[in-house]
Amino acid sequence: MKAKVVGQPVQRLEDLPLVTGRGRYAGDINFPGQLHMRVVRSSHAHGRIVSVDTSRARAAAGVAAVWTAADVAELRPIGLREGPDAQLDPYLQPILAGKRVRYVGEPVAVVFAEDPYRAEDAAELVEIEIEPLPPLMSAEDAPGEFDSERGTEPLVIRKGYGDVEAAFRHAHTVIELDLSIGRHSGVPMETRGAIGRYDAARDLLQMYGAAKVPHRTRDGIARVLGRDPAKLHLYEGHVGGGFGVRGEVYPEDVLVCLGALRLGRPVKWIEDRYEHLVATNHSRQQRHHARVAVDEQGRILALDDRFFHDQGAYPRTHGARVADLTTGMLPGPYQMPAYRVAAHYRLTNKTPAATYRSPGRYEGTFVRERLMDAVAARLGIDPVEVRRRNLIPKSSMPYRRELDAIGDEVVLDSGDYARLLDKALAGVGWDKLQSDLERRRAAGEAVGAGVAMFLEKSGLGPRDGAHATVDEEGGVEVLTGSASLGQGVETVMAQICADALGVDYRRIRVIHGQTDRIAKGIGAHASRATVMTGSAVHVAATRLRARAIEAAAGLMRVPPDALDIVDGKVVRKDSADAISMELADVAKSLSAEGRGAGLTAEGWFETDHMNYPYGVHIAVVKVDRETGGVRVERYLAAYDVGRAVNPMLIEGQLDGGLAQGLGGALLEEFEYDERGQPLSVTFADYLLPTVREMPMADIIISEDAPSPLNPLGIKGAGEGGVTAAGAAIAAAIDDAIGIPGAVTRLPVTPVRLKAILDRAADSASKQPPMNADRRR
Amino acid sequence: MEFDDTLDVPLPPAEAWTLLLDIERIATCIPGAELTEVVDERTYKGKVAVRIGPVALSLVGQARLEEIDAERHRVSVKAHGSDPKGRGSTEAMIRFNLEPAAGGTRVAIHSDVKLAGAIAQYGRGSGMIQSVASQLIGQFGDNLKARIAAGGAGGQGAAKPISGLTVLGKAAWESLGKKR
Amino acid sequence: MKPAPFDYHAPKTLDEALAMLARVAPLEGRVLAGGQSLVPAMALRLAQPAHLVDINGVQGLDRLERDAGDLVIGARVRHAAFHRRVTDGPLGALLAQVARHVAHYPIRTRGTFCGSLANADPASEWCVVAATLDARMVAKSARGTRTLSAADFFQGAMTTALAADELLAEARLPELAPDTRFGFQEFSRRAGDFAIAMALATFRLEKGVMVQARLGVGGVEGRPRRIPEAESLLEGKRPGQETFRAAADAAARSVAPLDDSRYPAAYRRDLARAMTRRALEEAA
Amino acid sequence: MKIALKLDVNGREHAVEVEPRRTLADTLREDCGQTGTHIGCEHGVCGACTVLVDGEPVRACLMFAVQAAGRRIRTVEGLASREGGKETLHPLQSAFMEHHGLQCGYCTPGFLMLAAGTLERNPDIGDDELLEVLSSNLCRCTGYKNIVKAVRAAAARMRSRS
Repeated sequence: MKAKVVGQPVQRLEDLPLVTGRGRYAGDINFPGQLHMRVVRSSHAHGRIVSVDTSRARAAAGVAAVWTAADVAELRPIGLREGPDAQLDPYLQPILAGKRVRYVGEPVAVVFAEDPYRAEDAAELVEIEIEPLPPLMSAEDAPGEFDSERGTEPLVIRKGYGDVEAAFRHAHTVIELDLSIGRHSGVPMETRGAIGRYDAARDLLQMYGAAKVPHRTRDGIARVLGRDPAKLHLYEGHVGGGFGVRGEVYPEDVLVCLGALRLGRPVKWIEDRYEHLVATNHSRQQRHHARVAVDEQGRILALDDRFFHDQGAYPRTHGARVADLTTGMLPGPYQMPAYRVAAHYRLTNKTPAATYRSPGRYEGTFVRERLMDAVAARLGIDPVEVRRRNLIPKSSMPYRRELDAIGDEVVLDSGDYARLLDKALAGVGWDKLQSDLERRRAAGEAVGAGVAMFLEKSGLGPRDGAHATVDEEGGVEVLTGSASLGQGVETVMAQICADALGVDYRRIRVIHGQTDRIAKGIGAHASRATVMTGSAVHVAATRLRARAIEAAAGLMRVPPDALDIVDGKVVRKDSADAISMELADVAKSLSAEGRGAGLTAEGWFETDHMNYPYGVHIAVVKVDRETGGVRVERYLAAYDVGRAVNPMLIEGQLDGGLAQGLGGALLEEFEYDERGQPLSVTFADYLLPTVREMPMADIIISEDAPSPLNPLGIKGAGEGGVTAAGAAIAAAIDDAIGIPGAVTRLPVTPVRLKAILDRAADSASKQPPMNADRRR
Repeated sequence: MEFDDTLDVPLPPAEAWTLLLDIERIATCIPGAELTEVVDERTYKGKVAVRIGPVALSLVGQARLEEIDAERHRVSVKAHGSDPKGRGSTEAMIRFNLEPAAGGTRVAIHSDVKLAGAIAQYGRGSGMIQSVASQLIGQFGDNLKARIAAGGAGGQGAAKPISGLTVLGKAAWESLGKKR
Repeated sequence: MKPAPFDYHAPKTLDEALAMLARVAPLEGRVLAGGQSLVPAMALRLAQPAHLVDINGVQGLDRLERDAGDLVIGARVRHAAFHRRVTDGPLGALLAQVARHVAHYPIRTRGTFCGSLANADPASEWCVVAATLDARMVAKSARGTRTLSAADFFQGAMTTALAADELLAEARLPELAPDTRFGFQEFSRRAGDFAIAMALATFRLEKGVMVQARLGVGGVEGRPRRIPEAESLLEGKRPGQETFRAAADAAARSVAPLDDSRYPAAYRRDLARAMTRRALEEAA
Repeated sequence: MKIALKLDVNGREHAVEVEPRRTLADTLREDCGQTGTHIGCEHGVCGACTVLVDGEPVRACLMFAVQAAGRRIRTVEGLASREGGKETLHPLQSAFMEHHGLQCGYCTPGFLMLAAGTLERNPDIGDDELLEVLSSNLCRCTGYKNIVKAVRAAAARMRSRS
């Protein structure tokens, strides 16, 4: 047998074009005669559209067309990805706003011109008169009016199990917290882009710039246009990062398609950074009122949470998925005898929100782990010990919760949570770390450490398929319905195929994101690609191997079980140097005999449950008491992925996720003024971490608990770097300033932290109010 | 955003009041302002040019005298304007309150300015906009004094954008200081 | 995010430049130097000048030399020029240290020292240097030449005494005595971000006490300035924690900070105190 | 009104006609066909459009094409050396591949040119100064760790060569 590449940190197949400037991103795609589209957006957060005057814009140089809502009246709004939803459909965003605007950045008109500069010139000439209405800027405020018939709370998600009331009645201690997670988002370095093109000869509509879920997006756009999906093809080129926000259906995707259809010329739209920050999905913002009941040992008896999910102005393609995932994943890796949650899904006059890497878990983990730290502080138990006492033991796996997440019953497939906690603590040298910090605090430094544990989910079913084919030159093509957002899908699929088939992974071409090549595909989201598509590739490649050996056995006149495939050659197991046959020749002979489709095989993988990777984050921070500044000195992320196909890529996923998690914990926030004007519309105001804000993190990739749900034991690795960053940083800051429970809101900006420190200083300087009362 | 400024007018309240309500004359004292049309005795159309560094805005719109309380020498002006180049719009409610003071009248000015569009969204802007607005008011006061001193001769600074050219920095910073 | 149209002028001599500026100034004409602040404002279409007079090709504006006790910095001298010490002695060292805080390397290779002064952003490091060291600004126009003190030059947030037809041709920084000590401290959210507060302190020691003490604060108010209330507490005193704290408190008391939702006045005041004390400690 | 000018991009002359307002970034991509230079923010913060002008890294979105006439412009397409049909990668390019210094690859050309402009000038750059330089550009995928590793490795290789 040849050394396996699955499990090896092999170099990526993707890289060469990307380091030599040969990438083909949406912005790099051009067609002769193309028009450039510019969207005219609302500058008011809430208001009635009085008039939209496009006459000056239409008269401007190089302008082909200007449309308003009236011109696209026949279009249906963009529907939810999972299909019609009686509760949310009445709230869907129109392609162009006609009567009301509900957030700054909402598309009101669209200009088509000869070049992007002229398009922007003309867009400035569109005069929109809006009668402002009072904006609703907080999901916690009493719901307001969405329209004359509807309020701004489309739904409340309620879940739970066990006798919560009894648990709280008999609790030794009850702890209640008010916690907020800020509004931030994926913000990939490449903004969105879409190029629509109509091939009248074949009545074929094409859109370039697809990402994430091209097949779903095709169906979504087809529904809006009332077009047969078979006559709409989407093409994914290189994609400059997605993180959940890119690749969903947005009004602009529909508009380039409609433009190409109506104007008979290709239409190109490239989002600019201002647009990206006000028009592409936001995420995360929630406010939780959470209570936990515990016994004297700090064991959780019940968790009761009521939270407000700030959805922004409209539901987007995910509907209520983020709020739902929050409710389904909140209990995390802990035993929780009773649980009750109510998620108030509310609309506000902000940019609409949807999924961002680790949706619902980043939020929920912050809430749950803040509660654990509070329990530890209240009962005077070590925070690590409190967690240990509540962890679900390995012996209870698989562990069923009377709960569902996005419609999938929560059954934790495998895990040894306590063991990973030990690995993480050993990884940072926890005991020595504690004594070092103690010494430094004694010397006046505000330094501290925090631990947070979390549960992730991946491999959402139900099924995915792949084709593997050996061509007559011996090249192997793996055809998938997956998508690449830069995470290394091609390399990972090639590795899996290489081992199953017996060829060098570098000879394998992986196709993804082309809706005209394969009928179905789940794309790449929710850490599904490696689990679902990877398993399908494994099945297809295994079948392909069997077919090749069977065919070769006939040709070589040896029994199949005497044969093996090594480095693309069919060889005899007993004497590898004896007669052998190139896969290319097997392929040739098959097609010569005209047998079937040549040397090819199809593989499908189905699963009825998600699987659950899990992790531990440990943060060490230093606080500047005078400025409220926070420096992350050290960070460790430990993650159990069941089986690591390419450890180098997984470490990269965790490092990258961590940067986003720390961004949301310390820097990134979409701010608004009281009128609903966004204040984070440039990269000077929306603060992404630079190398200077990032610690050189330690990563532990663990393979203790392979998933029993797929042949390779894989769990998705895309999100574990993000999930607990907010929670770990909050705990570390509390520890550094010596104020348990100080951090209740993310991000922890210098101004907010300084305010916390000042309040503490004040109350310390004042006499305790008790005495004051007695004197009266 | 809301902020307060004061300016001193070397006239007794009664006279200051009459002057203040003589919009066509007052307008010439507003830095960068130009009166383009008198709609009625309470409504006026015009434009104001404002510069913040490289950003030269011209806000076109109208101002209306909302409440005029001749007894207590109070007047409130409601104004709205927008930049023809689409960089934003503003709604403002400005209350003037005249009270006798040493050397004449002290005019307390309370401004409630609401901005929309690009000018409102520049994250670092609001602090700077407030300081420039106060510079405006400081300069308005100086123009007013100059005009009174000149016995009602044409005011300076009319239809000239506030900028490094025309702001008397010191006065502006005093008025900024008075805010706290 | 594409700039609005403008007419482009690239004069080769100073006289051509000033003549051109005189012509286009009334028509919303502006000087284009490094463009690292102007061009972003144009990309966002906040700034829409009708004419740009590009001075990058104008001879003689790249002067960077000592002249009559001053360091003369011409309008074309880039931030990056100060990475290396441009004069031996404390001034060169001070400028080299401050330069590392000015945005980022690829910005410093284009942006100019004089451009920062003319833009007068409250967060500009060079503006604090100019204000603290009492730089003199040489403004030229077709009408003639005038020299302005920093105190007169900086008038408010992004507001200077420069007329629209004037070019800041050069800035003159007085050389510092060889034994001058200095400290510069700044607080910003990320590496290279706009400073929320900065302090620059310089003094000499004579018989163990501080003399010619200067303290400048930037980012806090609309414009950078020296804080006499703090300087007077340093002059003639021995350097030490107590003195530095007193000076820092005085600085915090005497500033009238910018106030916005993101960084309230009280916070900027606290930062002014912290940066002042740290700058003094660094200098000592 | 368009202006005719000649741009020297990676040693090749490109004759273009552009409006004065056209940025160097757009001109390189749309008029010279060099799409390796990416546009990430167009206001000078992200650094995806970083190119070398006369050897110095600059933001191509903050320079107008008319200002680049007669200057030597180097983009990611010119980073590898070519002899005959053979392409030899720049040490930075190989190092980014070996150390997984890229994921989506969108910020990569900017980082490569930033680092090239810095290391070719000063391969002995101190680590703190190197981090300061690298903080000029934004990456959203890697968390920077592997970019730093790659640039350090390339620096070592370039030192040993020079």
